[in-house]
Amino acid sequence: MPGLGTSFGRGGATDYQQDLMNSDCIVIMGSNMAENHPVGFQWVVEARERGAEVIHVDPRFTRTSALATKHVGIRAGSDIAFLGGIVNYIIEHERWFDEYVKRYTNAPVLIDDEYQDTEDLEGLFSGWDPAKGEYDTRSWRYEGMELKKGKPPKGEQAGHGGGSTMVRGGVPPAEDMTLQHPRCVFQIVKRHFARYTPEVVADACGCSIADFLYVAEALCASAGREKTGAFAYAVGWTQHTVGVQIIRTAAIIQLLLGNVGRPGGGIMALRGHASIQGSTDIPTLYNTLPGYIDMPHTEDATRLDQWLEFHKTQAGWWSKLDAYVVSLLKAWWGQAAREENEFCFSYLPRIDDNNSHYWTVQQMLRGKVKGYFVIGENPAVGSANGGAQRRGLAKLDWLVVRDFVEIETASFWYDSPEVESGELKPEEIATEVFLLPAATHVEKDGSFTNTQRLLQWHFKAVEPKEDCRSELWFYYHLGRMIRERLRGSTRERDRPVLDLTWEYPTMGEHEEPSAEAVLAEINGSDDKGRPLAAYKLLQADGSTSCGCWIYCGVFADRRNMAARRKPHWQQSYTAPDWGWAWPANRRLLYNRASADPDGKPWSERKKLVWWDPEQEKWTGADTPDFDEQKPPSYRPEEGAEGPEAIRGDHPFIMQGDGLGWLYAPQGLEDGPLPTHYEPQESPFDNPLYAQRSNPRRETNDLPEDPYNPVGSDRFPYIATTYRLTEQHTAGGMSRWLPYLAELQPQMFVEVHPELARERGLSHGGWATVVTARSAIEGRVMVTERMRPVRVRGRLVHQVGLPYHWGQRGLVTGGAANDLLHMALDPNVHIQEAKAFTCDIRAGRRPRGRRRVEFMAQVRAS
Amino acid sequence: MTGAHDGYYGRPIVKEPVWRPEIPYYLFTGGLAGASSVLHGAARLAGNERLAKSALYVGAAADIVSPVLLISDLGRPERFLNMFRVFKVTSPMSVGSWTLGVSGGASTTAAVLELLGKLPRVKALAEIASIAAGPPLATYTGALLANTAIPVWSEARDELPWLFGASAVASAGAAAALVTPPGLAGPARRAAVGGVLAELGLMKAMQSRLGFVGEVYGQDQAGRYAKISKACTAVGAGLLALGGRRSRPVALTASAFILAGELALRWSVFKAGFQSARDPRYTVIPQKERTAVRQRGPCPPDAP
Amino acid sequence: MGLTKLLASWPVVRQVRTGDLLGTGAAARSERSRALKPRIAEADAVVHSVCPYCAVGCGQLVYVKDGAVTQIEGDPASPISRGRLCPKGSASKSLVTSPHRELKVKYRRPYGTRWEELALEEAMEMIADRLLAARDETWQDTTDHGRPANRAMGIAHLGGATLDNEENYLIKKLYTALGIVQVENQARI
Amino acid sequence: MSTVAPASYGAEAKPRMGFFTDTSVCIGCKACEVACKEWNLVPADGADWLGHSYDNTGQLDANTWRHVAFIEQDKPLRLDAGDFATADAEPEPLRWLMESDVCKHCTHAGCLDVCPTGALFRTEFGTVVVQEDVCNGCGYCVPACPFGVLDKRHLPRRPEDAPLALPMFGKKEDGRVWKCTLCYDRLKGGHEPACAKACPTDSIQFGEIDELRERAEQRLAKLEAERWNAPRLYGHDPGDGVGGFGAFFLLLDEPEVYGLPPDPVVPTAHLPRLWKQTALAAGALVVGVVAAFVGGAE
Repeated sequence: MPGLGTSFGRGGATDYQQDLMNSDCIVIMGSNMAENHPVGFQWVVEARERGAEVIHVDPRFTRTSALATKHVGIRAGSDIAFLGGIVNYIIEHERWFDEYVKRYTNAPVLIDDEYQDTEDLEGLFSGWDPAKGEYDTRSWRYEGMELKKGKPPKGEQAGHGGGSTMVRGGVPPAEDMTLQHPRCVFQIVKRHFARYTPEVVADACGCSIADFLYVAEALCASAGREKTGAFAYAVGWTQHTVGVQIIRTAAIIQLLLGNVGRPGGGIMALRGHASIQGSTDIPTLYNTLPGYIDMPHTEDATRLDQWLEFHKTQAGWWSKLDAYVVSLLKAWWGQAAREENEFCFSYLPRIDDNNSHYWTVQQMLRGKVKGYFVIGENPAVGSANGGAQRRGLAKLDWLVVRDFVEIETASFWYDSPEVESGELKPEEIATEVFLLPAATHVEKDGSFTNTQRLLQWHFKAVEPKEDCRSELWFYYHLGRMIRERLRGSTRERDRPVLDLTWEYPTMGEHEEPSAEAVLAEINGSDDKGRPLAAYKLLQADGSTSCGCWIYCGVFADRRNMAARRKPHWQQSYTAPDWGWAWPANRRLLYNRASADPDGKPWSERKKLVWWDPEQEKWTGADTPDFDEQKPPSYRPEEGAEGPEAIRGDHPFIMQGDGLGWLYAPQGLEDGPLPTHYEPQESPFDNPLYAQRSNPRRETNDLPEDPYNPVGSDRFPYIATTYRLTEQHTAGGMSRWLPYLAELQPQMFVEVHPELARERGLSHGGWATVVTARSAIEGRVMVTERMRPVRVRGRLVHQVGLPYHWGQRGLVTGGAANDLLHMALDPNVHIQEAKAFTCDIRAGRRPRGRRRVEFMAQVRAS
Repeated sequence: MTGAHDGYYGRPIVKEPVWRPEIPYYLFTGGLAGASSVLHGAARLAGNERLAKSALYVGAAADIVSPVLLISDLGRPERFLNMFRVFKVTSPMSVGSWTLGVSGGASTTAAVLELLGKLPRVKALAEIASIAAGPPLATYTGALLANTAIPVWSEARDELPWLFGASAVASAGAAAALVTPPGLAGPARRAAVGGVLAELGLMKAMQSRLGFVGEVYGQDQAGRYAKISKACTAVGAGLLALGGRRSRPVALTASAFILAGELALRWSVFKAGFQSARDPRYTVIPQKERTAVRQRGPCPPDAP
Repeated sequence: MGLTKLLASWPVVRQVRTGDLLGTGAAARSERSRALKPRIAEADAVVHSVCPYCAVGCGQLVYVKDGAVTQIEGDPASPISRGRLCPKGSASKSLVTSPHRELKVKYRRPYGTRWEELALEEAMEMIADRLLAARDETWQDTTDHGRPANRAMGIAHLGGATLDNEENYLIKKLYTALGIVQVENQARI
Repeated sequence: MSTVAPASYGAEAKPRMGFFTDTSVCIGCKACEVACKEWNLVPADGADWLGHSYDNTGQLDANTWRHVAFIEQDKPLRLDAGDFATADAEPEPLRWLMESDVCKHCTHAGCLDVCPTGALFRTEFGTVVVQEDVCNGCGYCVPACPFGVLDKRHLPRRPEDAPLALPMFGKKEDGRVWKCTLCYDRLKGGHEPACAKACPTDSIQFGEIDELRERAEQRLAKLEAERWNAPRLYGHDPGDGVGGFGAFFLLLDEPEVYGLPPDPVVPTAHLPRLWKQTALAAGALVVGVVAAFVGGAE
């Protein structure tokens, strides 16, 4: 996640769940942890029982709020205003951790004098190109930082500390350790957030000034040498047109308070799926290769050396990009990948700026997509604007769905709402549909990477029944069959397929490929085929291969480290011998920062990793996230390169300067600093700037995806979507299970008693929720837990929409995602599901043709 | 948010019984059987053979119907023998089952031998057994209902056995009067009328002592059955007292009224239990009062 | 069974003999209850697993008897979950043994109005053919601006967040070699 | 009246085991409900949306042996506004109580006392269990429970226990009574009950009753020191009307708010008196009938 990556150097959660127990103050925001991560939440409860402050900042009073020591209700979509206010509070009241900020962050760094802030440009940064609708980010650079020609890297890799920072010798060219220079990062940050006063925060977020001050003070009081505070977030932060920048704001707070890299500190990213972290590490994402390496862009250099020269950093671990890329190419094309053919670099296809999920849906609607594979997903009810999704599916030539049950994505052609209303007719839908039954986690070997970057192996317990197969089986055999078909082809485009290393041992009657063999390839090996123990051993000369450099070491000594199961009572509380965490089995990232610049623990209470002068190495309860032999006093020589260029007191070793970035000179599309912008759909103008919403947000002009007008009295309420403990995302793994289905058996809509009165809704009755996209129905849950907020002097109600249901399963109901639009965050192309506008009316939704007419009226009026 | 004593969304705290119509009918037939045995015994002693015979046959008939009703109410009828798996003094139903077993076996044997006129010794023994089992059989059902957590039943623990006993006598008397020539049915008539009078008094006493908890006897089905019961028994008893000796038809009508009234009484008490369980206030309020009293001073007499 | 034995097994008799006069204890206990064992004690194998729902990563123990899953519960040894599971994790056995699971390939032909049966092998062949056809049909050697593209834009993929790393690895590897770039998953959603 | 761990087990007797359910850490996730059903193969209970906050199960019954209650209240969770509030600040008057209810496994158990078949029995662990191979569905235990825990299962019989019923009484439904067994089979195997094992925040604690009681006292003291709003223990007192629960609770409001009886008393507490009345009534009946013969046959 670039919000974390640009700030610290890696996109993963900086922390591990158990460590929350060591925190003095936990702020859960953009997450409903008790409901969506109940077992992880035990560590929050542990902390509370040890006297920690547990604060839940959320538009709703949830089961998390019920357990917290403090709940603050804010307007959905006002997170940056709230967090920005805390940044301002910290600086205003001089509460930052001075030594940490001066030595471990880029606060002292001077920024180029071309840079102009939102303060100067009414909500825009310098470099905005209205014609292109994007920023030229060059003016955001460090002073004296030389620029490379061409397109600066974007997205994931840039968001993971890589990219074009040319900080020579690991030291920014110009710094002011007194933090007084008007162009130093600290002063820029101070000016940028100066207008986020408690009054402005209260007015923008709809919370009381007292509640805001409570949170700010709690965080400030839980910082310094003796104490730490932590943030925990989930998709309540990411699913906004400013999602990445919300996380950036929290990163700035944590850097100012000195909470990163220390026990009980950091930012805990809570992922919602068993391997969602893994599926970005080893990406099923268009814009990255394994290990957050950028996919080559059509406008990138075509030669490997040029491409590398542009993408690698001069200092820090991204300077070894050549070794990572070459080793990956060797893993994929083996013998065919040779020095003379640039290790088959040209085999890699090239991407555009955006080939993401929602872009693909638009291509589908335009009839440009022939075939679609949907594997363990249910976009028909799980993605934003379900109607557009289903219409897109109806324009495919063929669709392959692999799942446990017949989900809505497989059945759209005969039982979608569009078929019910007559807008789509089965006999007119050309899409050929294959529904293939999948194997469950107990019917196959493999590893999940959990929310704390921990790989855990699960073993096959039983054989899958009948036609049920693992994805490993499906893709291995699909690849095998395709290679057979292409055998003997001389076409250029087929070389990558034919040269691909695709020999995996298979076993059993189904010829299931060995997952462990795949893990070994991911881990990588030397030219003798011996597994590598660590990514620092990777070479750029083709003598090593590695399928995912950050996972290198998971199969050290031919041992499946992810399968380690040493009981926690037989090891230290960091539990290093349970599973394996990337990178290098580190549990708490940037843990060099748990010691002061001289390498001594900041305090006995918060010690984790420290420099041992006797042994002359870093030691402690966790694997040091630092060169073990590099003393705190180390200073790079003139012209030093790579890791050697990082100073002994710069803890963020993935960054080109080894520093935590309060200010991100590059890597982000929409600004070096977070700025409060209104959601795409909001009842209000921006309380802070003339610029209303994120200028860089991604919108589209599809007729299937209209937006509610800003401040429209036809859509006077704010809506937000969410999950419940008893169900799972779009329901494919819960709506068909009687024991779960009965616990939350129906779609319901949560409203405050006043809103119920306003709209004549009765508890237990029916309501129809309306946006320009769709209208869905649900039972009415009237509750004090949905508090209206007073924003800019106006009381506005918020409507709560769980999104688990659809047309199928043991329990059915309106699909909340049908209401969403597809305006996206520019850095990660994620939809804005957490803040949009709607109307709500008493009664059930119109059916059949009447639904079509109803929607026509809604859009016309 | 719900009111102070509505408990949890107004949901019941104690469960309604799962018993079906067989049970109120059994409460009636069981009482009839028990009291008839006693009537039969007394008639024998008094030398009123005709009355004794009728009472014996009535009792035996009721003794045969009763277990059939009970078994048919079981969730697992095929397991009815498990009733004799253990003997539990803490369970009125266990005690009752054994009693019914003895009484049923004895009275039917006696009745059959009476009909056949064979084995006088065995018959005498059987008669003694059934007569002995009669009184508990007629009253234990009151204990059975009172020994539950259902407020309107358990709070009436001092009245229910008496009420059911009186009702049993009234039923037995009326039934005997039905099948005995008026000239020989004097004791039966007196038993019936006496039973009715006692029962009406007990019912009044019970309701006034139950107070708030007893209000269910004035509501819904329990209330309707209570009214029917009062009317029928009063009319029946009146007729029987005034004209039962002179005219057979009057005796028949009167007895029928009384039997109907007794049946209605059992239904009223039965339904009252359901209504009492349904509304959490009947469970909560008395318990709150009890705790209040306890906080003020010494435990009330019948608290544990 | 002799009469005395039969009599001795009669709880009423046991009540007297064991002194459990109230008949609420040992005397009332049936033979089944006496011999009762937890079914996990009968398992042929206990397999280490990980919960497939959210990303907390709770450890699971999967109990197998005669090739079927008989119980799934938390693994006390896990430092993250300490043997605990949420309702979804606790329902994992139902997920695996559910009668609602699809066990056979379902096929819907273009403009079809019903599902049809299809052999898995045949489905695989058909999918491979269609993939290659669509790839050729929508192949781009270069972009409209003449930049190298080396890709097929007519095929897209969604999914991966509940899959194993090894599976995602093969997915990314195969698609990339085929020039398919529209590969996305839940992380985007 | 029954007592726990009867001597009848001799050497087989174990320390009394039970639950302490601490609602102050309950997150209302319902893992207990699901884990219980998965282990005990309890059938699903029907998917009705009740609108009782997040409670869609409603109550303990034959097919729900753990039930999580949800109560939304306009009262503060704690009596002060928190460590970082200004002096004059008031605590937020909104709290969401959650409580996982279960069979209380009473010391003096009404269900156990009244069961005529011995299907209900006191195990060697001091718990109260219905034996599915003995219960004949007489239903007496249902109204005999002061907590409304026991209930008859009206779902169809499973094929494996098809009726060998007398023809005239053939039944389609299961017809037996079911409730929490405190995972009797797991206890026999040395395992913790399924609900307690699953509970993510350890709101459901399993152990030896005496030890749990101590833990509960300490817990209550801590919450009182932290100025929680109205915490109290429920069912931990051996002096109460059922002799104390084998599964007791820490609540944050009056018991009835959670649908629990404020002062439960085992029905059989009154049995001696009740039997006396019954005997007297029986005697009076005899006297009355005999008296009816005074004055001859007419």
